[in-house]
Amino acid sequence: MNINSLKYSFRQSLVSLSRNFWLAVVTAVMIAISLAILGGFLLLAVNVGQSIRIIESNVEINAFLYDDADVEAIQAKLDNLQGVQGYTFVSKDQGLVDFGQAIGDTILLSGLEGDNNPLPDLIRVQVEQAETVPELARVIQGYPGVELADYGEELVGMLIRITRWLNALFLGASVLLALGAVFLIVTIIRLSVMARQEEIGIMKYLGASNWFIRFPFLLEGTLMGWFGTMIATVSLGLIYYRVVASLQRESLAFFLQPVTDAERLFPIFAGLLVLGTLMGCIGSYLSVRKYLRV
Amino acid sequence: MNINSLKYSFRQSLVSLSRNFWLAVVTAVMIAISLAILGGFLLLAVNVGQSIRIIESNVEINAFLYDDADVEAIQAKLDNLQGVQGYTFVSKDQGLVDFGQAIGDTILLSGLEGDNNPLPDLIRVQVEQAETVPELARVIQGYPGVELADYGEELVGMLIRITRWLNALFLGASVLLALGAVFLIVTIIRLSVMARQEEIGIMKYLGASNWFIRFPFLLEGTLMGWFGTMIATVSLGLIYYRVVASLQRESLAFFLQPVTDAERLFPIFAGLLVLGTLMGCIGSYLSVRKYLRV
Amino acid sequence: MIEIRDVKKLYSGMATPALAGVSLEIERGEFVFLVGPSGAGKSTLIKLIFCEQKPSSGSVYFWGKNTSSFKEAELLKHRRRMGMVFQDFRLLKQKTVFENVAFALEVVGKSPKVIREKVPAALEKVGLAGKEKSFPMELSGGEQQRVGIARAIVKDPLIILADEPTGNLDRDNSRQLMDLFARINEGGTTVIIATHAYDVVDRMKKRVVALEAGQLIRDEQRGSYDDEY
Amino acid sequence: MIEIRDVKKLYSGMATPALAGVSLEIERGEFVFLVGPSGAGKSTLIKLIFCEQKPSSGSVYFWGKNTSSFKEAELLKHRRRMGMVFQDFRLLKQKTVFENVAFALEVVGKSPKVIREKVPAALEKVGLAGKEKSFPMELSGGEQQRVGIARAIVKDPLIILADEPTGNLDRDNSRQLMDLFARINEGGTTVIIATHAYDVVDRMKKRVVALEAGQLIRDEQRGSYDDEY
Ligand SMILES: Nc1ncnc2c1ncn2[C@@H]1O[C@H](COP(=O)(O)OP(=O)(O)OP(=O)(O)O)[C@@H](O)[C@H]1O
Ligand SMILES: Nc1ncnc2c1ncn2[C@@H]1O[C@H](COP(=O)(O)OP(=O)(O)OP(=O)(O)O)[C@@H](O)[C@H]1O
Ligand SMILES: [Mg+2]
Ligand SMILES: [Mg+2]
Repeated sequence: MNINSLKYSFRQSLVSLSRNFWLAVVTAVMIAISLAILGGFLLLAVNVGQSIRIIESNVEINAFLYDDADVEAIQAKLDNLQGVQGYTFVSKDQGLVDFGQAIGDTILLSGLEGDNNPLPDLIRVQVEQAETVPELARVIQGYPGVELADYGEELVGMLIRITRWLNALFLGASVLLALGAVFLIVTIIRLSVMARQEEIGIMKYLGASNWFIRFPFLLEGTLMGWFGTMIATVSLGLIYYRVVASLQRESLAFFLQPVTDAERLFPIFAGLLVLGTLMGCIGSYLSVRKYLRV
Repeated sequence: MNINSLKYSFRQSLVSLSRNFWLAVVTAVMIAISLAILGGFLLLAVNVGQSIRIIESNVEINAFLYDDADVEAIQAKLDNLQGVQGYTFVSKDQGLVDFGQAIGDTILLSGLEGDNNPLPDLIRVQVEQAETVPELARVIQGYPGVELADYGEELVGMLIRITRWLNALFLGASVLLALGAVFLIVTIIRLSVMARQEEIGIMKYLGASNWFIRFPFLLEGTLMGWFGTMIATVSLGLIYYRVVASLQRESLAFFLQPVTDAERLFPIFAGLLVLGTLMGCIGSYLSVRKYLRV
Repeated sequence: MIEIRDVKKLYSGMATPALAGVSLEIERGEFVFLVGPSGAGKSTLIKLIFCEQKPSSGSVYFWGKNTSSFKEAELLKHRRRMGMVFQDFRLLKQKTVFENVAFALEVVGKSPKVIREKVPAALEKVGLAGKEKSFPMELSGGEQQRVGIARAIVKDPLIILADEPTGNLDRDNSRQLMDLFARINEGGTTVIIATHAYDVVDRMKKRVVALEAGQLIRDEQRGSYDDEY
Repeated sequence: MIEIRDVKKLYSGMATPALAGVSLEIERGEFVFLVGPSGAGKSTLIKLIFCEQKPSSGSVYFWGKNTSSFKEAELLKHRRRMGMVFQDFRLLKQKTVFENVAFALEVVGKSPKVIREKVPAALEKVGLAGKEKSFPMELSGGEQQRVGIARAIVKDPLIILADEPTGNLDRDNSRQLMDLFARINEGGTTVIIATHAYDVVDRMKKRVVALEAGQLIRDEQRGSYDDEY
């Protein structure tokens, strides 16, 4: 393609966009809808993933200590143990206070203070991943001075299963949704190109090369795809921002902390932009190709 | 329209479907995708709603009793209290055992049995809806013999907020998704009718009445819509069945019980079928109308 | 039957009008040739009679009724009475030759039995017997044109409006079809033909209406293509 | 330059062939009329030369090279050398008259400057000056046809292939355009015209190739439309 052809292509795609304005807008809006659905789902998945991780990191191992345990030695060992996120030492006195709050009435426990206190000292160990809890508990149980390293077996087992299951579900649904969105977008573009198949055939008969015919369509498709994804990402971003704001205002629950860090949101929005724009481009390429075989 | 015209319309829509086979299939598949996304989301919403209701019905009010309380009188009152789902009496002895299990070591509590037991008797009251908990607690607190009616204020408040918030979110998203699906379907049909706008114009010039032109398109659109929704509902049903099966096999958590009763699933699937078929019909009607103004 | 009174037609966005004040009367059973150079306004005049276009000013009367005031139902009835041959054929691409011609009858609710009789007869008349199952794209230019003629005559219309019906036909075919139109006209059907086939016009000695640049410049009974014939 | 050797063409699904064994040679600079009744195979022959269709058997040679063996690039080059007037016009509906004619030049990468010179000149030649900004749907039948002719001649082609180029034109316009083709032919361009305009054929006394039912029945230098003329 020489420079004249290139200039022609650029001019042509703009002219064509303006003459098929309605069709172009509808196509862009449909791309936007498809991608907004996909993007909304991905945001949901990321947030559920985060919630699970927060819940996981709240799973604790309770290490009950003998009265004569060397607390500092145990803490030193925990410092070096892989997979441990942190720990808190809870003295038997503190344990009693906590218990009183838990059952809602501290008065009931009066008379158990001091030497009457039946509770042992305790170290609460926070872990990084629920999956490692059973193994870590076994290790901590082996430390001298630890009477019992306990963790709600049932809860942790459940958490692990939920995590695995949700991961599989979200992966499956993401793939299905992405395929659906791609199919929708490519077909929409194909339908809008179909309306102009006659034109493509005539150009071919006038001796236009495939690239000469294709290029304005590619530019057009890319522009529509880009425009559609811009709509999708911007509105998705705005909605997400509002949801996050209301979530934070409500401070619903410690584990319903929405994902707000840019490093994790950026790939989703950037990915949508790239996907939509590429789809516009590739969709046009494939759609036009069908009618180029004259 | 006389009987000949009617026969003609039926024959014509079949002929046209077979001659535009590819277009019809693509349209049906796109309708299927749009509706599957909408339907999948509705199923999700129904299940989340159910999970919340299960969690809610597990919210308890702990009524701590005086040692001299008339337990039977209180139970009789609870029987008549609106919003109460059930209750369990927990004696102080049982309470101690439970507590031992909760902290993971029953040995630690030896010496607290019998008269040394610092715990009071307790009635655990299950409620129907988390929202009614504060009010019910106030009522129960007023019963003679009840020292304290306690219910984790924070947890219940959180639950109520989450419920309200999720309801709003799901309602908003459902409306958005439904609108998006309707727009997608109508536009897809419009694009496929657009490919035949010339034909419609010519028919008009030949003196065909609007209904005569429209009817085959309506039948066609209804068939495509119906076919598309059949694909959507059947595949959604299959996927849901598999997900439910694996959920139940895993018995992930008491509150992750999938909705399986027909009375609640039927409206969703039936609604999708009706929506898709109607959309096919109405979409064709609107699309053709545009080109009938010649 | 048809009365055109001081009709002007200016297409939107155009500088010069396609018709600039034309008055004309056509009686039932007449045979009229519309002649004139390319772009003179022949098709526009036919489209006005067919109610495909509305006049910018002036009126077209059909049996005394102003066509501009036609309601939807009257418009349909009006068009169903007419057998129109379009200059650009306007065949239904999705339908076979048979179905294209049959469509004109289906529109007026004729029974399949009548259709099975009349359609082959009409195709026979225009010399297309054997092409029933072809689609328009599989026909030669002249064959397409003849499908359009068959579609116009099959419903025994009150008026035949033919816009350049022989442009893609060879001499013999043209003459035969013009003779066909003449025979139909003898049966009482009004025939209006816009054409460039000067030899046919000269030979048939029918009424000739000549347009030029939107003006009616000549209207002769038993006229000819040229002025100075 | 063009050699057609025993070419048969049977469209798929058709019982009788559109061309049943035609052999023909056309030299550079010739002016050839293709005549014959509607459906004789004229358009099919032109489509074979233009490589829009492939022969079912036999071959078409262009400067000694079999067109069936053309690769994509050669095919494009072949079509760019030709100025084709299609029987069904094939204008680009989305483009204005100017853009339609300009497209033929843009395809071969001509600069905007050249385009701004040549397009108005070509439109002038076919009598369409002033219609540059109209879209094809806003033109009369004859005007559309002339846009097609302008698009064919604007690129100074090696060969002009015109399929019924005057079917929608009045006598004077037809004669002028045929004279235009003759002038272009005098400049060395090969011209092949399928037509039903027997008077023009008879008047111009060029080579006439007559087809009937897919058979070549006559090939005369300085011939006429009819056999027994
Ligand atoms: N839809 C339209 N919009 C704008 N201008 C139009 C339209 N249709 C026709 N015209 C213009 O009106 C004039 C008359 O057109 P018309 O089709 O009536 O000519 P005609 O006599 O039928 O010519 P031909 O013999 O070439 O078919 C022409 O100059 C044409 O460009
Ligand atoms: N694409 C096609 N598929 C099937 N048959 C075709 C196709 N194109 C043409 N034919 C048939 O081939 C025969 C020759 O057609 P062609 O177009 O060559 O005729 P023609 O001489 O150009 O006629 P006209 O003067 O009417 O344009 C006709 O009988 C036609 O029906
Ligand atoms: Mg005209
Ligand atoms: Mg032809």
